[in-house]
Amino acid sequence: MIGIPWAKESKQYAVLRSNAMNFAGSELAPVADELENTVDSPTFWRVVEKAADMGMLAALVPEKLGGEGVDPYSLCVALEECAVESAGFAASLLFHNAALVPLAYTERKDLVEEMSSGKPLATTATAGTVSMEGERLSGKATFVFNVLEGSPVLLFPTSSAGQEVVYVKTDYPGVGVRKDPYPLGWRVSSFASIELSGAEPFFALREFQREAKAATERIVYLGLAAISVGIARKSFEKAYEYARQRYQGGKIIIEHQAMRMMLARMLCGIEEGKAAIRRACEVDDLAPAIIAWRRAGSNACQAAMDGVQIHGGYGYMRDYGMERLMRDAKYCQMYPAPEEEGLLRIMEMVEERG
Amino acid sequence: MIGIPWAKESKQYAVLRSNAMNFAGSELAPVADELENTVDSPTFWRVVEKAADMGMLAALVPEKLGGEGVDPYSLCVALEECAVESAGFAASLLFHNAALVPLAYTERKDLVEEMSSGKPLATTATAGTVSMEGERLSGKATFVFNVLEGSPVLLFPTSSAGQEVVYVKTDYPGVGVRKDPYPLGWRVSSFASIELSGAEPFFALREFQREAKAATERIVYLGLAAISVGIARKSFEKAYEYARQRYQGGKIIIEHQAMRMMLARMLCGIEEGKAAIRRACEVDDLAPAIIAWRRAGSNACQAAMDGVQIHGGYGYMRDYGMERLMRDAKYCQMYPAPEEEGLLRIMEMVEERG
Amino acid sequence: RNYALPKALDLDRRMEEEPEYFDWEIMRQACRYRFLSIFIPKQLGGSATELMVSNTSLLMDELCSGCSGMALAIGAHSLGVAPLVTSGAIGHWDRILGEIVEGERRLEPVTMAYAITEPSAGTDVEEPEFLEVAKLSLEARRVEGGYLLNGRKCFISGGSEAKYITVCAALDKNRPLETWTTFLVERDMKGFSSPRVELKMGQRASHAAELLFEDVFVPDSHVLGYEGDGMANGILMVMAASRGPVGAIATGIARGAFEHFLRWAKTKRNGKRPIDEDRIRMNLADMWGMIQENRGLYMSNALLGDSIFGKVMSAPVMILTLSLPSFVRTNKLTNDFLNSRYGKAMINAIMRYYIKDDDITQLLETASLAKFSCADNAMELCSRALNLMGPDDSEERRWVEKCYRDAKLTQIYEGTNQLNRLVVNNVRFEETLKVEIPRPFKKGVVS
Amino acid sequence: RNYALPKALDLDRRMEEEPEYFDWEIMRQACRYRFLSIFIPKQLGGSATELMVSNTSLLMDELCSGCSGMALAIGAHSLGVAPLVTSGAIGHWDRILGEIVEGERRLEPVTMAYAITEPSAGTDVEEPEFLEVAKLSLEARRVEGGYLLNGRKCFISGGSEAKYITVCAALDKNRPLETWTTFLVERDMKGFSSPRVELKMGQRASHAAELLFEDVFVPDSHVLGYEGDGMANGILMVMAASRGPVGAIATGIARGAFEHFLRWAKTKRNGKRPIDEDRIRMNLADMWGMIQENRGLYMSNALLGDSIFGKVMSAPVMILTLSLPSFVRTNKLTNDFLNSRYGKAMINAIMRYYIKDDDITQLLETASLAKFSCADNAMELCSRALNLMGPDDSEERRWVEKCYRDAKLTQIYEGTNQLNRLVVNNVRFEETLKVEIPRPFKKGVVS
Repeated sequence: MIGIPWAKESKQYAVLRSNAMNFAGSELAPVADELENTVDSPTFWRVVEKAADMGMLAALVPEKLGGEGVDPYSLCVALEECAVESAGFAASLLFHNAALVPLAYTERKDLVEEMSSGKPLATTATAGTVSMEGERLSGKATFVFNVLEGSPVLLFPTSSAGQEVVYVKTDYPGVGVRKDPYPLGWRVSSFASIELSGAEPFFALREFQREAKAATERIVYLGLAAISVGIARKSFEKAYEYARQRYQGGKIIIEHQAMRMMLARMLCGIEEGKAAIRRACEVDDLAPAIIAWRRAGSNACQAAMDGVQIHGGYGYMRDYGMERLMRDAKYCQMYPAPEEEGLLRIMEMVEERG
Repeated sequence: MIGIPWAKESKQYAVLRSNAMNFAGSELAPVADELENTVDSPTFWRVVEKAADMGMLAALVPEKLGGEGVDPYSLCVALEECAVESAGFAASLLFHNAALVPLAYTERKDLVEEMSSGKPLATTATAGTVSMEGERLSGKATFVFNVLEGSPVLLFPTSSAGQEVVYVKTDYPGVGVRKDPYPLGWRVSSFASIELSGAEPFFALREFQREAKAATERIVYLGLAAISVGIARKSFEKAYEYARQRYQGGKIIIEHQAMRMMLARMLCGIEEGKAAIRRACEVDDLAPAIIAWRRAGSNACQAAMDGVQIHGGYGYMRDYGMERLMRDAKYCQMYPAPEEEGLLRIMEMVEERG
Repeated sequence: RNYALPKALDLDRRMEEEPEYFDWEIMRQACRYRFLSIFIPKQLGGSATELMVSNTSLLMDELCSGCSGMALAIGAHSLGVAPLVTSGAIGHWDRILGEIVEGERRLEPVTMAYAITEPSAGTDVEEPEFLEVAKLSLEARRVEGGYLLNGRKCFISGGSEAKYITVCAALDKNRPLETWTTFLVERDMKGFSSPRVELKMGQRASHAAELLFEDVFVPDSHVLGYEGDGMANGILMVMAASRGPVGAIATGIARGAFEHFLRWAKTKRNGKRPIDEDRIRMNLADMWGMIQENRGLYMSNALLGDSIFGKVMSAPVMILTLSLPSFVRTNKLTNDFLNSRYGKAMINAIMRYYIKDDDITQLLETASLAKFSCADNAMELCSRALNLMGPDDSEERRWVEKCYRDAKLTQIYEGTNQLNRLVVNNVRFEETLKVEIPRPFKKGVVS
Repeated sequence: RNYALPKALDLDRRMEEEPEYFDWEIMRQACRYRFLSIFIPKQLGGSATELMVSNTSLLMDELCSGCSGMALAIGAHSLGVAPLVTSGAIGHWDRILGEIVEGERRLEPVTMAYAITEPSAGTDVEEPEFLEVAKLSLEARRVEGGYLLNGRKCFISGGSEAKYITVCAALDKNRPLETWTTFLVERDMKGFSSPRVELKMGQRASHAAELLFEDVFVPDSHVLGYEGDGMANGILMVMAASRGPVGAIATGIARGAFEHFLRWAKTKRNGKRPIDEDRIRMNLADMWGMIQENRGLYMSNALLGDSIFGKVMSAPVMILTLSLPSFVRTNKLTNDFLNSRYGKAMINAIMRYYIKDDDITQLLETASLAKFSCADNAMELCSRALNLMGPDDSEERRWVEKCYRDAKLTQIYEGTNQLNRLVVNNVRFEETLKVEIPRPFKKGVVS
């Protein structure tokens, strides 16, 4: 791995990182382009199976419910490594794992087993507006990924009782799926919006709804931050490599200061993202997770954009793999909420605490 | 302390932080304005004495040489807390402590004792160009703080042998001091440039010069990052307080979204700085320290500038204490080297490591 | 500018030691160049031309590239003159504008200032919606034959030196927007004082003064425009003309910083010039781009302004009125007429004929846009220049440090940048803000 | 634009499935509006006016606010026409430009393209210093009566559709700068092909094509300008005229994104409109400011451009030459003369008389500045709009996503933004770069 020395990670994380890196390098890297251009392909499911073997489909679920019971930082490590090769695949994994978070507040081993069995993956729908009245859901969830026939979808509707945490399946009556095959980023995953008109959930959390939602959101923010770091790393690696072999102006372009400055800023951005994630994982609170997401997402966008710039015309063409990073990075920044709404939430949290 | 929950600090650091916070609140806060407007005053020396009592004048020096032997993160904690009340004073402490770093590579308990005795403080001169030929120094050191009669100055001249690490005193023959009473920031400290024409050092390191220089630089970068965080915190605190009592447009201004966005960005900036410092302290390398300095310094400048903006006209007037933060913050960003040179160094380090 | 450059740094430092010092020599120099009458019509001996706004903008740009503090001293005076001119208070022109022109001729500067900001109302007094709910300090109570002013204004540029001050005040603090009125206050009026000046971070050559009003009696004739039109026709009209020049001030500061930076970049140190490095070259190009952006913004605003104001100043009836011998206008009868409701109605009718509310509203939009964009670019440019110079021991760095301090004020005064953004939005995208020149015979709001 | 808006998103998607598809209907529409002859003098039936550069800029701005891909298809054609016009190769004008005009009239579009970039030389072929050390692919070897071209060009906008292509090539790869020459290549020349098009991230309606030259014979008459003046008089001259319009492209993309964003901001969702929030208002004002900055930059460049090129086009001798009946110029004798060194010398002399090197160099500076500044602003605007919309399921968001992809290309083509910054620096601050119109009878560099 090119770059500055990483801060030491404890052995547990170092092992995990090395495993995830191997998985990404051997399973994801060779098929990343193929995944990008076809959705729901046999290749995709073959990789998912391998991920399942590594415990990536129930990573955060407590062991007593049949999961791996790892901490959020471990998930971040795995997602970062996957995102280096395919941010879209990493996003798929993230939304799947996030969808299982509320189950930790239950005893439903059966649900865990069902949802983490592989095909279809579960997913988390946090954007949009959904409400629930008498066990009936209505409204619209936007930016939902992993949407296939019968995918379990975690939703956070509001009801007269307040916050709800429920699951539906995409093939239930009253669930309308509108797919969009051309999202800007994360093409690997199946992108859709979901219209709900009277659908009934197959499971609804009866207690700890607020906590479950906050925990899920925290994982989504942390995971996206980790994916952002992965994208930034890949952008740096590709740009660094290209800059050391491309000649312009009579020297390899890494010797042009404009290139050096961009590359150095990318490195700083990677480190900043990593530092913010590490810190956010240390405290069980949503605010630092939003802060890490914001910084890492912004840095990833910049890194990918600069990566394209360093590649010049080649960067702009699909066949050279750089432009995908720029598109994927943007979704890390746009999802799960506009940046400014994240900032407003942080202020609200601060004010609540006095 | 207003803000989002801090990531837990181990007990050792928490105690230190609380002590430093008390020191800053009771000793520095009441005299911060006075310090700003007079240099080398009795008040200044009274506060230095208290700092000495707390071990802040030989913080990093190994215990066997008579110092406190704390780690860099501890120094950062202390500097951050001091900087909340007076960034200039914190800078004085930093340059003094950094000046003692190379002594760890010696057995010179006597030098430690002499230099950490209080008046005058020692200082570190990293900017400018100084060379040494046959024990004679020539050149110019710029942006030197803590410069009074007889201050010991740490210099890093180049010689035919390579990197040197030497100390002179400001009242030595061949040492010309040009004071500037009106620097943009850090007014507390005595700002000067030093011209060297044949001056002889009173001590020169004979081995580990490279290591000593790198260690000193790392402390300077880390310390400045910590001071930046302190400035950002103070900016946030002042702005938050003001925004909750100032009415415009029929409501307290914190209810105007433009203010909320600025305040939230300040909070993010503080957290980013803290995260980057924490991470940089974990690995004994210059690159992460530069990265932390760059991020924290930039965030501090933005925070102070936004703090002034939130205060409106009041922010621009000296009597309301906000404009000082903006001026002090800028020196955290401009010193010890231009940002872009920092970036170029990072790239060099990456390339050296392949 | 030639005068300003060599002195600016020294004066900046001196102000730290003696915040109350004012360098009248600056104003005398300004007299020499006729900078004090740049808003005063030619016919009254002033130096205003049909390109008044453009000239002011270019002057500010140029002066600020030398020293924005000194430029502000000059600009704040013109800002004080502006309400007197835009309100069409011809009854006062001969006396006051004449005195300014005469003082300019004799190098004995007579200056004005414009007092808007109050201690607890900054943004509030710059925008109608906000003014409606403002908490004010100053109030003008109606009395026989005039008004009694009580309260404070603060941060008034040039307020400690001005002989005449155009002051905005509410007739009723509980109905600020409705009763907002512009008064002409003279320094020697009883009860008026300027007890305090601030030490500012930058632009120090001009004072920010506190003004104290203790039962200051202002006669009816000294109301500029109508009672209650102090916002829609007063402040907004002036701001439409003056925010563009603030953009020019910011541009001038940026250009000054840039020129020092460029000199630095071309100076050899240790055998090489910074400009020999590509990264410095790229930054130079970026900074130059910012300056060009700024110029485009404030100049297109200025040309629009001149096309609007030019129409009035070149209107036959205006030229005729101003071409009358001065004694006709200053004759008591005529003067009383001009200061009466009928006189005001006449001027008003002329203004309404030549200046369309929509035009002046569009001017306000472009001016506000130029103001915040130029200010932000200036701040960014100065900041970046300092980051590139780093811990360098050069006079250029000290200059840019001063520019950095100076530039910050342009984001704050004449309405914070946040307010100016709102103005642009409200005019252009929501059409909820409009400058209105009142109809003739607009009724008083209190009596 | 009316045509483009409803189709743009669909076409963008279709290109993903079929990268080789080209929608000729776009070009037929362009014919209807006479967009294909915007660089072609009136006398030849074209639609160029004395405000040629301004018109092109405004057209690009307007079209790009609809779809920059379609606009590029049209713009790339004009870029191909430009070297033919600026080199003053009158001998070819009647035939080729006439064919374009005729095609336009009949709605059977005939297009051109300009081929500069090579696989291992992008930035290198846009700047003299860089070209000097470039590693080239294409070489034009001197043979009896002409040249043999061998090698590749890549990323050529419109290169897969153009009937005529202006191609830059070195006569000697080891002396690229000295021997850099502009050739007129025709699609049906033997050995020429365009084997491949790329799937681009954006601006997809126009192809980026690879061009392959295998022993393509180009006769002497098809050298535009002189041997060896392909940089100083060729690319730099064209870039001086075309980079401003690239700024306009970026501005149009930004404006398109802005308009979609504004519509989004004014649309109610869950009972409230985003624009009701102050933060959205502030962002709107900021974005509007960026667009105004951009317009100022590209328009001031365009007006400068028109004042320069206008001089030539309105020169009496030029008007006279072009006013001759077409058969006089196409008569073989005249035509041979015009394509000979004497004919070229005559045109050259005229150009040198009317266009000063300093003017065109200044044009290059302002064009390069407009290019990078507008492109950066556009990218920033699109990025910010997306951040504000977030995970919103609206057609507007899809539009802005497209603009985001489209805008990135404006930072890359016509010289990367980095190169354009260097150009500004080199022209303005170091005076090391200059456009030069060669002296008449400039010698060939090989023969």
